[in-house]
Amino acid sequence: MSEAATTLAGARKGRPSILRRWVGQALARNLSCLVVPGPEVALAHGLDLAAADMRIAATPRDATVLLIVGELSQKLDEATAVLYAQMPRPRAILVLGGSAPSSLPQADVSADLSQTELMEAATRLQRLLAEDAFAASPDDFDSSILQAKTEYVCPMHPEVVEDEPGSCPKCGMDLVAREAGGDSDAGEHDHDHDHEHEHHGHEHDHDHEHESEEHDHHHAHHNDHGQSHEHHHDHEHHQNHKRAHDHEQHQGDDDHEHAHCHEHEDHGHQQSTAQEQSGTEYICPMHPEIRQNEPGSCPKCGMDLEPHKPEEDEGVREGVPEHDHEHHHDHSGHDHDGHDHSDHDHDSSGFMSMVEVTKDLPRSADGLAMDWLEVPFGPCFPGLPGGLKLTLTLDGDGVTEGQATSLVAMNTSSEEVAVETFIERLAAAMPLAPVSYRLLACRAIEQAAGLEPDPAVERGRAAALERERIASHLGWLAQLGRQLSFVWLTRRAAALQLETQRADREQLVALRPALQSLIARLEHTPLLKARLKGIGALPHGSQDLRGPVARASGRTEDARQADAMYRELGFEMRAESAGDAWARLRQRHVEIMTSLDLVEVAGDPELPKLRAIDNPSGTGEATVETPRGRATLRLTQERGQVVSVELDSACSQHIGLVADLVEGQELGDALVAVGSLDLSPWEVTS
Amino acid sequence: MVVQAFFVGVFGLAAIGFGVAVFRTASMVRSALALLFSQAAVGCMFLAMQAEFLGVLQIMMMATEMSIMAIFMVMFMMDPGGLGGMDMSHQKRFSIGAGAIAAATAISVALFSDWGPIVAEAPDAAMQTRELGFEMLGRSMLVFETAAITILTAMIAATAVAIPVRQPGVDTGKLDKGNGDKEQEASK
Amino acid sequence: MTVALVLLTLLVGAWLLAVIEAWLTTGRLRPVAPLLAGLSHLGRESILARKPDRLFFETAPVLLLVVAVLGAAVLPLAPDLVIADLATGALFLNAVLAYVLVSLIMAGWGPNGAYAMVGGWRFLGQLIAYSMLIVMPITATAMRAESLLNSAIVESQAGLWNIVYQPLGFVLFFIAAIALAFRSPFDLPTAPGELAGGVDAEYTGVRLAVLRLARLVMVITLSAATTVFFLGGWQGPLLPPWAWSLIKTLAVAVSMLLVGFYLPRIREADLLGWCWKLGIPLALLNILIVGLLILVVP
Amino acid sequence: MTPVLILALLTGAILFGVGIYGALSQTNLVMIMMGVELILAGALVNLVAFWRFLHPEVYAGQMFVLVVMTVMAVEMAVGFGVAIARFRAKGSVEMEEAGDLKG
Repeated sequence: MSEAATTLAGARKGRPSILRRWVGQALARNLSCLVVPGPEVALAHGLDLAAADMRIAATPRDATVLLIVGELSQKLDEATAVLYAQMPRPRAILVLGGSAPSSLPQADVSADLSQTELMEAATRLQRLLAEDAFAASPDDFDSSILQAKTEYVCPMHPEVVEDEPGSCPKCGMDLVAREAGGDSDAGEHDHDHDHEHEHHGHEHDHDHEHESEEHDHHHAHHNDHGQSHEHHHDHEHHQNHKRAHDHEQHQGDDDHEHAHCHEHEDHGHQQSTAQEQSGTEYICPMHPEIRQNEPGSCPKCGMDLEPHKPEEDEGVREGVPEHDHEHHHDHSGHDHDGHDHSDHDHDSSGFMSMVEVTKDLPRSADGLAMDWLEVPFGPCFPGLPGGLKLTLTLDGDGVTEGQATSLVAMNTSSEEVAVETFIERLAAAMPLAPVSYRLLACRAIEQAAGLEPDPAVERGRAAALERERIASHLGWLAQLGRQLSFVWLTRRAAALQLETQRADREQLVALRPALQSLIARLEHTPLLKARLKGIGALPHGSQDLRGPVARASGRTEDARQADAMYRELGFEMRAESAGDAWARLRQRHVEIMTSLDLVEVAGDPELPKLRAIDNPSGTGEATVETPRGRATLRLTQERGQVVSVELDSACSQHIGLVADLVEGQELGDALVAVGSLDLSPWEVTS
Repeated sequence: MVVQAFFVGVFGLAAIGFGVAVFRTASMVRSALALLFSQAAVGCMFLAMQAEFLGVLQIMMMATEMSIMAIFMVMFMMDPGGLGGMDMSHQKRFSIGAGAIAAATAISVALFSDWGPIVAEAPDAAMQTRELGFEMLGRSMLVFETAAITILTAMIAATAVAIPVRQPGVDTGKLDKGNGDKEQEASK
Repeated sequence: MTVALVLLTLLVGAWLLAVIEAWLTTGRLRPVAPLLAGLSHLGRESILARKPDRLFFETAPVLLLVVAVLGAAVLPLAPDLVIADLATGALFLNAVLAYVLVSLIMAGWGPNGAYAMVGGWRFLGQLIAYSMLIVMPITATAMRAESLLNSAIVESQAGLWNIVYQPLGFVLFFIAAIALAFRSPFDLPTAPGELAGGVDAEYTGVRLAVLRLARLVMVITLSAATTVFFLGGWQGPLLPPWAWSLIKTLAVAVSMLLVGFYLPRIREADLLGWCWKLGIPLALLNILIVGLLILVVP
Repeated sequence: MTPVLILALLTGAILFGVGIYGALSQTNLVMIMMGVELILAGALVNLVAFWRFLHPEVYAGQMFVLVVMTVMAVEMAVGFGVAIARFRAKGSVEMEEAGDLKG
């Protein structure tokens, strides 16, 4: 059902000419794809992009084709629109097995999810690019998601924010337009993509954004780390804390600030009120550290001290607020107010104290206060599973804190569906482990119906599950290769994964030497051990670890141990003990071989199918050791309809570990640590 | 001679231009790189004055040195991007005066001194490199060794000063090694 | 004429390298692939990042290309096939290569993006790791030749190539050269899996094409340098000198690619630690051994 | 009297003046170091010019240049060492705030 549009929505403006025709042909023969949600999903669907002559691009900037695999969740759909906007024209959209995302233009080519369809679609796409890469008047892509809200602020009074142009009620100045970058709605979209700069035609003058960001984070974070103040600062600066908090409060009025500020605003407020009671004080205009309760002259320069009411002190002296309201994100695109404000500040003090700007900053691992930068990684980041969005606060190359969220989390609050549909839906919702969840659903439904397990069926199912485990671990290896630019590993593991997915027992047994040599080679690859050893060790006493992650830290956590069928097959659990990324790699190696042994004993894999049920009502619970760990499904069905579902999966537990794993690590190590968990954002339940 | 005068003049102007740009731009990275290009232009002046070894050495050393300068600028400035448009200077009038007087004095010395006879021909580059080597490891051995020891001491001292008292830092060590790095190059 | 020949060599080398690189990653040997890739870059929009430092953003790729070409200018491909055989040629190469860092800092700061900026500054740390391992082995080869002339260094290897005379130096230089060209496993500033392209991340269209070309030419220049300093340059039996230079250069370039193909990216902390704790002592040892050999063996 | 020598000396003098201005007018320690680097660059230009045009046969002149380059490197190392230590202790490398250095 491969179908192609007649013109290319993402054509580049330009009258067709011979030269442009050549370029189009070059583009067609050099398809670089940005895969959404990610290359690992395409692989799990059995798609071999290399065979279709497509290259996987690391960034949207380098991609010609936006390749969408399967249905996208609402959030991922919006993130994809931003990615699409970042791709340089000419660009094309190829949708495989799903409806075209609503926020994008219509797909240029769409096809089913299969290798043959992919090949055919690629050919169509090539023809389309070769002929229509340039158009005299291409469509604009201007999705509502990309629309930054424009708002109007007073250059002097940051708290004055209006939706319409006009003049400031306080000072009467004309309001200046700016993008509502930090606005909660727009801000969220902006964070959803992995580049800060979507391109929709804004070219502003200059280079100053880094700086802004830094100041933002100074303020966004200093309360989190408030306890460190005493360590690093003399008490003579004590009163100054209050000022910074004042800014924060002040900033709170302004709706352009960071979520972090909101969280900690109250805290800051309390501290400041405690200190505000001191009343009027006298400070030296040149030496901000000189403060007295009574008038006099400065002991350092002899100037007369000026009266100074803390309530009125909006931190003007420090010259800080202008930075605060002016940037926040890369998106608040204007610097005018910043300049205006700083002029204003210079008039009053002439000097901006670095001590005051830096004193409340949290310190890096080496004790220096550094620029903090909140950077989104994902949801389509080359080194992370697609659909997983990691927000890291970077301090140079180090991560100070981070958190992971899934944009493709499964929603279990379902309406009533027929049992058959439910099984299909659950399997489709978990593209990285469809067989495991199909099996889980079948078992739960059968149990609800009161069916006893049938050893013959269970054998085939166990073989299918183990085959999927091998494929899934190989997919993880390919992902590791992508993360570490280990091209050989990516190619080899991906090729083996594709072979494993559809293999029967004979073929799997035939793959044994190939798998063994892959594993032996990996364990002796120079640099790999150094790269993984000691990385991603979990804090002691981490609760609820499952699957390979648990077993790699020496826990005997495996649902297969309790399974009579596995006992019959001679299953024996083996575990590593170090609990770091290297142990996880070795654990997965061990499991690949164990699973291969199990398939060899169990026979041909059979896709789990629901057995005939005579009693279609009741409550059932089943547990399956999925490739990523134990998953438990509890469901209630009435007359062949599933009415309520409760899913407890490994990834829902593991995603919570990310914050601990990344904190204080170098960026590369943090990403390796997150990768070593083998998170599948699809299996996170919301 | 005319060609030489032309190149010395052009690179001299470039050195001065970039040198002034250092203090006129608000962006710290631009400032550090302007200094780099100023120093590189000085290196090119050396080349124009047929001091090939020194010129190449200057060009090489300054690249690393000023890049490290750039990262320190970004680290230690409140406003590395220059967004705030803040003025990071003081006693401006006095400084301009001092600079002008210093330059004027030096210029008048340059113009009104009798520099004696000018040597038209310089030894060729290969000869120079060779002779400099003999100078360095012969007559000026002591100077050379003293410079090396000074650098080593400075490296150790700077690192010792920079290392935090409580927990040894990762970044700090890295950056100080950077300085050491250049110094070893210099000592060669 | 010489200039044209050297440029042609660089371009042909870059093209061959791109073909082999594409072969390794996709498994297809397609000689036209790099040309198609180049053409398609030219046809695509060249997007300017938002609020860039435009001067740096535009200059960086060009500077990288200029650096790579200037480096090649002092390397003799045959006895008389060299653009400028400077009396301080070996030092000049070092000087030019130091500007790779400048280019990357510009490329990192220019586009005003977090990934690019982290990538650019990362390379500063990387330089601090590798730079001594570029300088010190070259010093040892110059010691043997008793000259900084690159052609003299080649001629000094007439009896015995430096790869045999000072194998330690060769290994260190080879590794440092990969790090200098920031190719896998030292691709920290670009790191697709960690920084989504890092300094590359914001470049598109023509600018990206220049950047990619510069990176390929850089590999060729460094391979040619390895050839000159350690593999006896143009020397070899039967074939004409330029052919030997070309063969050796390409062989070194391909082995640089292969190293990256079979290795995962190194950790920056490990790189710094190993270079300073292991590499530099070894490089000093190499200089010592070479010094002793020169004194002992006439 | 050769114009090239004078040209070089003039350049050196102006670089020196710009450096003095920078070192005196800047408030940030790192910027002050930049000024000092420019002063030293001016000195270097003079040294090379003297060597080249007055005594090209005396290599101690070149040696002198090397020593000044060493001084530049030492200045950088010590300067950054002090900057880090100061930033760690006080949170600032602004000279306006280095009041504790006053007598």
